[in-house]
Amino acid sequence: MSAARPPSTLSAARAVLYKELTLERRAPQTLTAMALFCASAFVIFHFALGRDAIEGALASGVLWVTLTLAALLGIGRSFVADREEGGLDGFLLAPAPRSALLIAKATTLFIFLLIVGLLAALLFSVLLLGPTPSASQWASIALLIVLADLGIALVGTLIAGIAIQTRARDLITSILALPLLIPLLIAVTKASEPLLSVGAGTLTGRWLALLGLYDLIFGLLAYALFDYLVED
Amino acid sequence: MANTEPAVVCSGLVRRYGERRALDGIDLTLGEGQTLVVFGPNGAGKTTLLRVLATLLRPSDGSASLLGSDLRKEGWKVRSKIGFLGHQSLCYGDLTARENLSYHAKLHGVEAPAARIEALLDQTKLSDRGDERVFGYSRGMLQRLAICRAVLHEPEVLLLDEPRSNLDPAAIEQVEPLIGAAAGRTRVIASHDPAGGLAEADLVLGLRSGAAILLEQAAEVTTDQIGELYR
Amino acid sequence: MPTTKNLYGRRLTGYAIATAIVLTASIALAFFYAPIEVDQGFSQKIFYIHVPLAIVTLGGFIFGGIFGIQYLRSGDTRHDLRSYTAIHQGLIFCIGALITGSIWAKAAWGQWWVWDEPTLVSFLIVFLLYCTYQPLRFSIEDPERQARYAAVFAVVAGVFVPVNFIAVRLASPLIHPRVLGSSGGSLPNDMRIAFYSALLGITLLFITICKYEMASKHSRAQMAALRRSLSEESDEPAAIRTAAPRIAIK
Amino acid sequence: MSNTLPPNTGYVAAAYLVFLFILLIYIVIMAIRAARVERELAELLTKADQRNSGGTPAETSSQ
Repeated sequence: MSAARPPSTLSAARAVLYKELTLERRAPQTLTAMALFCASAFVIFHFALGRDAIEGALASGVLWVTLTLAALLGIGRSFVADREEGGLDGFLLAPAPRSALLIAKATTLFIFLLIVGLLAALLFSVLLLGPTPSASQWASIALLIVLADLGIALVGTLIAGIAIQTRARDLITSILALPLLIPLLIAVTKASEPLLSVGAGTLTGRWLALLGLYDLIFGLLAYALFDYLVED
Repeated sequence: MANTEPAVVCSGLVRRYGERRALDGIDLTLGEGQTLVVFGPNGAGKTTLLRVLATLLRPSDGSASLLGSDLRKEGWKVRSKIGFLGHQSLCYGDLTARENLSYHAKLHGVEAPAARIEALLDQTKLSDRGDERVFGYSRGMLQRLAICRAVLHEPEVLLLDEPRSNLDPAAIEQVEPLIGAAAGRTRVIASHDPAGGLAEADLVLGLRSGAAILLEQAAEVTTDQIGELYR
Repeated sequence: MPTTKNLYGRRLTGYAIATAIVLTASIALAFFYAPIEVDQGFSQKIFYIHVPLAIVTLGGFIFGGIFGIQYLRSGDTRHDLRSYTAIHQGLIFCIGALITGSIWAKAAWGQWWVWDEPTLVSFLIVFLLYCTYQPLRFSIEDPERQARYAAVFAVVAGVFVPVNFIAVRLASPLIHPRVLGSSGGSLPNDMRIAFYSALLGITLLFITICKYEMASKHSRAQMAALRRSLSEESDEPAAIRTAAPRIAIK
Repeated sequence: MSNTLPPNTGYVAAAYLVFLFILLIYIVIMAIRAARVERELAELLTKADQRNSGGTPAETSSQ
């Protein structure tokens, strides 16, 4: 009777991703807020630190603290549109695999974080960064942003899935996300430190390995546990 | 069509919210193609019953099955055969009606979605405004769109929570072929309208505080009996 | 019907007695049997309380995660109660480990907090994460959902613990001579005996307290059920917001 | 052991005191619980008595 066949994980995920990106294009709130937050944070750091130019560990810390806090904004918004008119129920009613939602949401967050991360890194190099990174250093920074944003997107989606059903959504998001992201931040700040210093600093393998390990472990965890968060 | 297998079976169905029992031991059997109308005051458990049948809530105790599949264990098997219409439209305000329907069509894997969507929008007189964002819609338009969404994938079972709320008489007529008895679908309808609800029912269920206090063939029930439920 | 077989306090007395004996003996061993350590002197005695507290804390968190998995697989609320109790008590032991660790840092290095002691720093991070367990539970009203989300948290956090240790260890310069190797493998024999008995004592204490907690929660729930059955009026208790698992009395 | 205390005794004592203190807090918690259990049981016993004696709440409720 019905001319319908349940969609594959990939096609369902693509449908959700397309919907997410359309929504953000129509009402670009999340990306704008994240980018503005980064810019304001850099200005605040300029005055709070009393420095015109920073480098090394300090620069790495300022950049990544800013990006992490901006990521919290994105994580907090992740499921908001789905709450408003029951969009989450709409997904759950469909015969689509639940993991499609995780994949689509994490990809959306990943894309947002990449855009904001690259914009913020450029802005940071103009506003605050003392030394000028070489082309290969820029490539390394971009690689770090990709690896770190992947981890933040996976953990962030898991946390957003937990927080959406709680009363104090914003509070839960922040207090859960920050400690969970500490290992990732240790790795990425240590790895970017030489890249933001004077001289030809390069990437260290062990930090990349740690970032990769973090992404892998929390990716698998999110995949294994996400069903329990959306099913009822 | 002489299929005698029941479409909906609940036995001892319980759904708890914490200690509170929103559904307290519901037993019922509904044959294929029949219509069950659920009456009861607000908070009696109508919406909870529909959400359990729609696989959105898991039964806490007892069992519920739809088209032969136990909802607790194999709810995923029947999802493509359920059309659910709740209080919310399940549509995104920043998408147009067409985009919303095409999103749900993709999630349901509907074949030839564009033609199906156009047909539904025509039927509900939404075609002209189908490219407008949904947040500008009136409640009635939103309800028509939600009905389109619910029947988009030609479900075999319809779960309708007050489907005609916010609709004017003309609109009720438009959606009749989609959610009315004529389509031949098994239906579970939550209603506040004793006369109208009774008219389309084969079976009547009366709920109060989660318990079934009335379960009869519609022919045996009078509107007064239903009015009694709300006292 | 509750049977004596399913009581949470089963063998509680035995554990309590064993804890009293072993813990007293181990503290006596630490002070009167184990020799004064050469490098650190008398302050090394803190080792016999700090390290077992730390190890038992981690054990509690990991068991919290394991019970979390079991809850997710079975939906049996007994596992939720176990997971909750293990994490809750683990958090209290964690506070003990942090404070004793801080005192030890002061005694050994003259500062209340040292950032280049990776184990201590890891503990602080783990502590911060597990501190969110209670607020998370509290912010979810439906008990079934609360249990499910708490179990997801328990599993994620349980996996987080080792990842975090690796990350912090990699980031530390490792300049301190580590007499305090947590394995105890490099210890002289007499110190090792004192250490292992202390570890056993603290483990027994942890189990005793967990069993006591569960028995106490269960008896409260039984009491509430009794009250309901005696006061015929309504069997519907008022909705209470709480972080603790609710125990159904059949 | 000699008559003079070894150095750092205070810190060792403090560490063990922290442990003792946490245990003592537990005793406080247990005390509160025991008191509550006793009170609730007394209340329930009164109720059970009322029931068994055919329900004369006015006489027994003041207990």
